[in-house]
Amino acid sequence: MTKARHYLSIVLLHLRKELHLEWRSRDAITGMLFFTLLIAVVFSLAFDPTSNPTLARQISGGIAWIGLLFAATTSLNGSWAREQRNQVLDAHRLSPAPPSALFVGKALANFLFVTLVEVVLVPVFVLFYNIRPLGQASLLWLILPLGTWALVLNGTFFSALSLRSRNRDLLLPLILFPISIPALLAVVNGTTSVITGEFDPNLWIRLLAGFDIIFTVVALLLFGTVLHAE
Amino acid sequence: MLAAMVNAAEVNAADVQNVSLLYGNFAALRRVTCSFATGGMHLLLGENGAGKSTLLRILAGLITPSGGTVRVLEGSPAERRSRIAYMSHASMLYDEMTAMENLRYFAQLGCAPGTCALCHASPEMSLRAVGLDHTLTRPVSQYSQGMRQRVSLARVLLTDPELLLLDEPFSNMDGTGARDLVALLQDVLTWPLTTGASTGVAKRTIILTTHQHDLVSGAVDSTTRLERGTIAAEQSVAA
Amino acid sequence: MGYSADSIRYLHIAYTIFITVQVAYVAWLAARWKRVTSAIATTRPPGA
Amino acid sequence: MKTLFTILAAVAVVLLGFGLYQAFLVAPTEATMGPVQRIFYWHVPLNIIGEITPYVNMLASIAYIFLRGRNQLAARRADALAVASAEVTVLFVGLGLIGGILWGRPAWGIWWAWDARTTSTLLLLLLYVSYLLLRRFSDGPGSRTIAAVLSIFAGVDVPIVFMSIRWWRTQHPAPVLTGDGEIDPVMKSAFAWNLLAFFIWGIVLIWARYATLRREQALAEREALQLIGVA
Repeated sequence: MTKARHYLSIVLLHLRKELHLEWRSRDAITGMLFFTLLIAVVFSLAFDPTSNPTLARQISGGIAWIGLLFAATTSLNGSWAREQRNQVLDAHRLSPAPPSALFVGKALANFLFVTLVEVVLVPVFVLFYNIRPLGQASLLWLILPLGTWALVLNGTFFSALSLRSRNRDLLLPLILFPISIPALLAVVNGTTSVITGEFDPNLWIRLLAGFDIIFTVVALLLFGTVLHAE
Repeated sequence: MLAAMVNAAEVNAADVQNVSLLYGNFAALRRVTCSFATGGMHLLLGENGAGKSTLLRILAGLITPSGGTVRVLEGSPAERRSRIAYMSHASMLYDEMTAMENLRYFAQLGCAPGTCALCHASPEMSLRAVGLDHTLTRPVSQYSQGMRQRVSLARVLLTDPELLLLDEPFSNMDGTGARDLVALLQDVLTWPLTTGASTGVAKRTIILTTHQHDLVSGAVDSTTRLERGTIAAEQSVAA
Repeated sequence: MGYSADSIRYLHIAYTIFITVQVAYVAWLAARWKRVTSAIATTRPPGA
Repeated sequence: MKTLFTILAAVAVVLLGFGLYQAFLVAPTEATMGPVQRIFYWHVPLNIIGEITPYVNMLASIAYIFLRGRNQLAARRADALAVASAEVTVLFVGLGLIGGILWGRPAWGIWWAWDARTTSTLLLLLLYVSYLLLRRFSDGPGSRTIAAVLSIFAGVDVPIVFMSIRWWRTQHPAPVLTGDGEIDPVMKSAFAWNLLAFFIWGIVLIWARYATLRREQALAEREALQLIGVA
């Protein structure tokens, strides 16, 4: 019991520190937000959603998530670069605190950042693409967090994995995208089904939940190995 | 009981046997064998690239050697993690936070389950010990090099370690600052141990590397010289 | 038979690729094996 | 061991030749698709073996992570096996995909249909290409461990990929690509011969690559010993 409490307190400690550092610079959130906005604008220029409302409905979910995925990849590397500057990572490796707590704290922080970006983004997409969801909009409360966690979980893990390699900015998308494709497929289809109302999103929600659970467990089990791989 | 104490006194703080470390086609350490007695200050000397920092990092458990065995405080570096502290030439601090914020964070990280109450007081104490004001509100990035070095040392002292591994603690410091720090380290050696001392005779040990060895020459108990990844000379100074 | 000429052409292309790529992989493996074997022969064994 | 390898390699080559003979001269021409259907005799075994080797890679990686602190020699063996099986996966699945593309064009008029099987196979290929890329991009002491971790993620991902792609394709109408029907028993036996041939051929390739990697590791070890002045 005290062990679980201690673990939780360490996770919160890391989370607080991440939020604190992000609050000082606000690099990640501003970067991600602007990046995704740009993607939305560029795609609406390419597809002209006003004259193709059906098409806009079908592709806006995909565009939003792909934009988020790209934006997250660019900022996730930064979240570990922070630990590498001044070799703070060594201090973490030397501390007796459980290594996976560091991972969970960071993943939770990134989850909050991406969620914040989404909160700003949803009205923007509604505006730009003239979207009125035809499906059950309340399901988005399930799809968005599940999808965000899938994205952030693997992103945080693999950016830690590629920390010590050459070309790490290139490597992260190369290993993150193939692994995350089932989650991306599920979240895009789930979102699209809510917007178009054409099919049932339940299957996709279940897939997302399964993906989240499986990969959270694997990441927790293996993070210590990654942190101490030297 | 007596026998146990005698044994404990004979055990070295760190034993390195036949340790090698390879990076690709470069050997940072070649079959290094040396030991550091428990208690006192031990100096590692050598040119740049001789392997001093690498040896310290191996003792800290940050690098697993390619071959050979390392025993620290009668265990593997990973097992003794909570009783060792390591200070590198990088500050190991978050630039965006103040000294106190950094230290509080690391103090809580170092807490064992259920003992957190003990740690909360120490950040101020260790900052004061290194001669810094704990009410400073500037982020660490705006400190001078020397000040950052002190905060870095304060971070090391936080966990009340038995074995201190210090990599160039006096670099970027002026003469008086460095001399103060040497005096502080000598003082630290006399501090009573409150944690991890199971035998009752455990003493603190400091292993450090420095270029300004004339600064510490009066204070050290032994000197080990590394040359191109091997031990060139080992001598202990009779007290 | 009324099959398109494409049908046979693509069949031949496919098997040409199958065989060429695998032969190339084997050749690459063999070259690697030879290189490492000759390199081992020129370095002294440990302890010698 | 060496003679066993030679025998196995000879058997594999003979079987491959026999399989080709079966595929081209014994099996009858398929009625609707014509001669191009004969791609099937290599295309399918390549894919089937290519879907087994990822698990060899994953098990070897788990073994590596488990062994690396305990038994250096066994750990290095596991690591070599992991790399060998990942490479053979990429080789076989890649060839299988090329075969599929060349089959699709004359049979259905399109190079690439995003149907369940091709899509999931493509993703499988991408996963193991990314594994090999990680190995190429990272060197240094931790690179093997890191690659092993990625391999476990990939291995866990493979069934999820297959499942999700199947669901994806059942929701979206896809062209019906495979017709049901009686398969000629001669075709069946020709296919079985080829499957056996590729099973053994896969073992031979992994073995050969493994042996090469072990020698390269041994060479690196000798050079290392010379560096630290033992030899």
